[in-house]
Amino acid sequence: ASSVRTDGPFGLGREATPAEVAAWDIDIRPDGLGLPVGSGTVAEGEVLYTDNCAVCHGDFGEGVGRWPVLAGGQDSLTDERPEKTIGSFWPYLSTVYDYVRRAMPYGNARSLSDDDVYAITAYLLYLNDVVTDEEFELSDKNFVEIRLPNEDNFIPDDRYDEPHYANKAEPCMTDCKAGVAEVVMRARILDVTPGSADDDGAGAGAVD
Amino acid sequence: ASSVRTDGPFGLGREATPAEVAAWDIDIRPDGLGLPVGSGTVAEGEVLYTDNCAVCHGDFGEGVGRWPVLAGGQDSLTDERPEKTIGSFWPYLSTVYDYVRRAMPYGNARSLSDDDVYAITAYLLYLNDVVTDEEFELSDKNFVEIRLPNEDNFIPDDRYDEPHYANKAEPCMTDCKAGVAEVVMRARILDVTPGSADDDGAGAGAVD
Amino acid sequence: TAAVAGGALTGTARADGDPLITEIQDWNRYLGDGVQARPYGVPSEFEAHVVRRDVEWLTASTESSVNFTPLHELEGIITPNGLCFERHHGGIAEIDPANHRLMINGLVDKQLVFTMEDLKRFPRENRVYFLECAANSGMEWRGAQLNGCQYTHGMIHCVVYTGVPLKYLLQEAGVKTNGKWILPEGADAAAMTRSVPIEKALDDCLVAFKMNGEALRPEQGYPLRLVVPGWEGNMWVKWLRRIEVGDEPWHHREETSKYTDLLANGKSRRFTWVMDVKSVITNPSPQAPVTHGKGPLVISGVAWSGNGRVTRVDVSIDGGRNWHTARIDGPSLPKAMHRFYLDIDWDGSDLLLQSRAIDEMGYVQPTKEELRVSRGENSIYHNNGIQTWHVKTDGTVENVEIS
Amino acid sequence: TAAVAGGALTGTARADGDPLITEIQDWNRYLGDGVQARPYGVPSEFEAHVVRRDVEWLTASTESSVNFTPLHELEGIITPNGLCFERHHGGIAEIDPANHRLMINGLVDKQLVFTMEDLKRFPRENRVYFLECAANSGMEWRGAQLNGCQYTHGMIHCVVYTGVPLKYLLQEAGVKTNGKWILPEGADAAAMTRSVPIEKALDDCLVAFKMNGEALRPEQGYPLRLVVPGWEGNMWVKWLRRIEVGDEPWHHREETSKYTDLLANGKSRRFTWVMDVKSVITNPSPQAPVTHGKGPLVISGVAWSGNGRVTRVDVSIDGGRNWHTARIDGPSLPKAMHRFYLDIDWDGSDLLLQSRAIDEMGYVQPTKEELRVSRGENSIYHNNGIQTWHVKTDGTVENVEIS
Ligand code: HEC
Ligand code: HEC
Ligand SMILES: [Ca+2]
Ligand SMILES: [Ca+2]
Ligand SMILES: [Ca+2]
Ligand SMILES: [Ca+2]
Ligand SMILES: [Ca+2]
Ligand SMILES: [Ca+2]
Ligand SMILES: [Co+2]
Ligand SMILES: [Co+2]
Repeated sequence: ASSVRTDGPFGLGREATPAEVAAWDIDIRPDGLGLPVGSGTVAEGEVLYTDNCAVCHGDFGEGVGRWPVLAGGQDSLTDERPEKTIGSFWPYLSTVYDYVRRAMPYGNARSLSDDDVYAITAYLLYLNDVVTDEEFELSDKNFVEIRLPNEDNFIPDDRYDEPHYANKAEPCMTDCKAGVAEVVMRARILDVTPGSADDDGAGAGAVD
Repeated sequence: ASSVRTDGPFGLGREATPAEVAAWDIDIRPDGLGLPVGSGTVAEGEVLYTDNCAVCHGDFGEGVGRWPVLAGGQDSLTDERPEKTIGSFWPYLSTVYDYVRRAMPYGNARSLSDDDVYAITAYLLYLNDVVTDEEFELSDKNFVEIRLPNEDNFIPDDRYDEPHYANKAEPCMTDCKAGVAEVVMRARILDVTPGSADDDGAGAGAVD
Repeated sequence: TAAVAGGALTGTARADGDPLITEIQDWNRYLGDGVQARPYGVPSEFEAHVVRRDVEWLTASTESSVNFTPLHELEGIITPNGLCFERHHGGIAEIDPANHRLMINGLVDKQLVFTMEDLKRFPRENRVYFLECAANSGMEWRGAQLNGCQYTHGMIHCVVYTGVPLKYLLQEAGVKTNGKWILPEGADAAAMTRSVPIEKALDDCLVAFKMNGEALRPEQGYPLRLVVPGWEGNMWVKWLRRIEVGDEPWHHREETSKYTDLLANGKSRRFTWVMDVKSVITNPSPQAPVTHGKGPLVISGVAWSGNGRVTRVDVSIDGGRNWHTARIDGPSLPKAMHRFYLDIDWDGSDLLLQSRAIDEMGYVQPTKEELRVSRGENSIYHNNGIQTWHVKTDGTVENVEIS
Repeated sequence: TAAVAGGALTGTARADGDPLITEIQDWNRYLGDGVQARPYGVPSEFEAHVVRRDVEWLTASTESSVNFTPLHELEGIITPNGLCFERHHGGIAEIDPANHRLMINGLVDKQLVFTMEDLKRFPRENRVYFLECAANSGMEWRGAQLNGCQYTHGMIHCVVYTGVPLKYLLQEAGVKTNGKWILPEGADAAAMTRSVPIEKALDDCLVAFKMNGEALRPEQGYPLRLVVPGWEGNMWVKWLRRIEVGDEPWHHREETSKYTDLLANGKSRRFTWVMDVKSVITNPSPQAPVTHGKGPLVISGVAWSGNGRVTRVDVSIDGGRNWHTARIDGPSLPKAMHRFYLDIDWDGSDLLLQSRAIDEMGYVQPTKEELRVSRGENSIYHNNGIQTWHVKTDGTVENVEIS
């Protein structure tokens, strides 16, 4: 007879076939897990990049208009306007391969072959001065040997060591600050509502 | 200086003018409170009713199609299909005046004069055999003298005296009824979903 | 790389795999609509069947009519605004809030007029409440009639209201000592009125301007509605324009001709305000059959009581012979919907599903038979009897009554 | 009897009275639309300004962009589905649920594929959670920039989710002992991925198919999204098609190039998942000025914390010199929005409004200055600093920073 269930397992779903797992399991990790067999050179990558990527990201990865910048920005991370690129900021090369393969070219994702992605990744290393030889060939064999310059500058989340969090003090309720509060800065963009007077002024900063 | 509020009064809103209160204060009660000065006869009401009401409610208040029935149904309240009309069911005449004035004729509410409503109310009394004289005139003077037949049959809400509520017993959890449950009745309307096979069959009962 | 219809393969794989997985789908390759394609969003085109529905033969005109919430398509305790059932008596009043006024008159020290802006300056509250039409399930008094919980139980919704406690407005006007009743009135073509005792008005009633965070919907009384927690939906006057304070009730049309409960002996109960403890299984139900065969089956439903919280819901799968206490999931708030679940292993044989709610006052949802014995079959209103669904071996479900 | 525009008379009466009251209005006389005019309802035409809005110069294309929830128009703690902010990386994937699959692969005993129907057979839960983009308020790190809480704080929404606890699905596949991380992946053109530690996956994550009672909206991941309570919105993968179990994190693009917090010293924090305690006053605010002059004024706002419940919100009207504990109204649920109010009597002089939330872990919302001292101005993410609005004597409101 039918009975009331208490807990799993439920015997629901079906086993995935190897072909199915292979079709979707496209992710790559810094240790190389997930890398497909294949290879591509800087020179091959330059052709592919020029055809598929430069229209948005610029011939040298400098970014066209507001499209993302992919190269440059070295030593800018402490500047007032840091430029965070593969060369200046990204910790791992695997992220480049993984992301280009899953999401680029924007609007025609999954259209590149594995070898194409190796070649383009090699070219992005070249644009970022991580490799300098146009004959350099990137492959699943040498991939994990390549290190990006900023890898060591990532640290764990230590927000709760910040003084305002660490002491968990009861906050002040009265006469918390001497003197009357004065306005020292006003909104730069007065009205971003579409159609309003000054919504065309572009502000600073990106969404992420 | 601005201060935190604890409670009212708030000094919000403004006083209503006498003309404003008069414009909206159109409700009538069984004790006659709210009745406007005025009058109308059964004969006057017949003309007005025929012109403004009969198209939906029928020449004799019998209701056209699914539009509401306004007269008849006396002594039907214990029948399988009771007919609840002004004459058979409504407790107070004031409800007729109030409702017709505020909501009828359907689609052109508030179009009748106070005298019109007296006349139509008189005619509805006539259609329901509460008055029998075509010369009868209803007015704010004699209004509260008229009683409807079913007034005494309304009782206070005593739902919680019903046995299933009154004893608040812990309900049975196991073997609550002898024998296996058998289906004794199935939905009369199999599918009311618009467009489905048998949604055109009309069922019994009204929405309220 | 085109999308492949997956119907035939659902749940099973070919030797090489489901093409929906092994082939790259369009939505995985090409960009979809960007932000602002719909500044105010709408449901997916694949949800077009999830709508309010009416029953044409019930009423003479759509302007005084009702449609029903698709309970079998919903989850949790909040009804989306677009799916809250509608009940009008003169159609939907479309009112510019700038042109709306609320008057308080009658037995008060000072008769007042408020604009919408005035009202938004009073302290406000947010509360989750169900609103059930007293006629919900009314067509089932004489026996099983409509095949679907949308139709048998769909004159209910449950949303978060934001509004001003009515007591603040009454305090502002100053209720005289002989003020014992109020008469809220609508601005629509029906100028809806109901008598409400002053105790309720000063207790938990709200004058609400928002539902589920945004402005009331036009069909729910925009810009202002009275909220009368736990009581008949008809009393929650929409397009609220006036509140009169009086010493006696008004006995208006909606509390005499309608919303009175005719008993078998010809007497009628009046002022039957509270919506009693009630529940219904929403899935499976006639519009939501079991399509997956035997094995794990989620039985889901809703329960509510005008008396406060629902403290327990029991579910039976054998037509009330044996009961299992269901899991109440999510917030349990007074006079709000409650969601309950019973997870079962279905062996594929016939089920006779019932649910039975118990509220914090200790009232137990009665059977339909108990109600008929006490009230006869002409009550129209307040049918909170236990509903039975017959789940057949093929998974289809029917509205039945049982021995 | 035609409707009379009420603008000039609002709040005052002529000797004989406001014609909106003394003259019968169309909506009080003629029938409005009947039921089923809109089987799925929409807001009033008078609410057309209540929409999500974007900021065009922010992004190169609308398909990888964001728009913002109009917080200043909303109340309570639930965001209506049509107004939940959107953030896409490859546009909105439009997926027929019949064609959707969820795969679990990697370090599990059995790699599995589920249909939507399979998922709806697991026990399900309903939970209210806020979802905040880690970049919310990100444009304000260097100082006041955008005039409106829709833009400064509108990358947040809070809805009720219905879904299957992720732990049931992982149990079904059987996580191997070295399975320490999961990688949820979307089916959209961005094939979004994030690494989530297994502890969180087995704690309170849901695989959700409904929001606010109805199916997920397409722009929110219909038919399936991951719910990661209290953590960065980017991790709540939409159009969820796959979950891989692994022994190490993946360090994918959205957790390296993006969603890492660059400090003043050039180091970057990674895996900064929790959305910290935060609040903002939604009314008055630059898009919602005070139009009624001095006297009673409702100050309203929202507060939330990824660490659990908000236990207290303080409000200052003098730029943080003195604080008043606000009234938290409505349900207080962990990792959900909270609504707070301070009712004041405004004397018509300048106000410098601030709100400060405290969560159940005892964390106090920091000032912007405290954050800048600790992190510099390049963090982009996790700006939960105290917001200041300057209410001027004419009732207009500006986004400011103060001494
Ligand atoms: C039509 C415009 C367009 C084209 C063509 C294009 N991209 Fe992109 N690219 C984008 C956009 C937009 C983003 C950001 C997407 C997002 O944030 O969701 C992006 C992001 C990237 C990023 C990540 C940048 C960062 O800092 O995180 C890389 C790497 C990249 N693209 C490489 C490529 C490569 C390689 C190609 C060609 C094979 C390519 N793109 C073609 C528009 C384009
Ligand atoms: C176009 C159709 C139509 C016309 C014309 C019309 N009515 Fe009605 N009447 C209705 C409808 C529909 C209702 C029920 C409305 C509701 O339930 O909200 C109703 C209800 C009533 C009721 C209450 C019935 C009950 O049992 O509760 C009375 C009394 C009534 N009408 C009187 C009149 C009078 C008097 C007139 C003319 C002055 C009139 N009606 C004209 C359609 C009409
Ligand atoms: Ca993998
Ligand atoms: Ca090669
Ligand atoms: Ca402009
Ligand atoms: Ca009166
Ligand atoms: Ca006369
Ligand atoms: Ca049909
Ligand atoms: Co009743
Ligand atoms: Co972060």
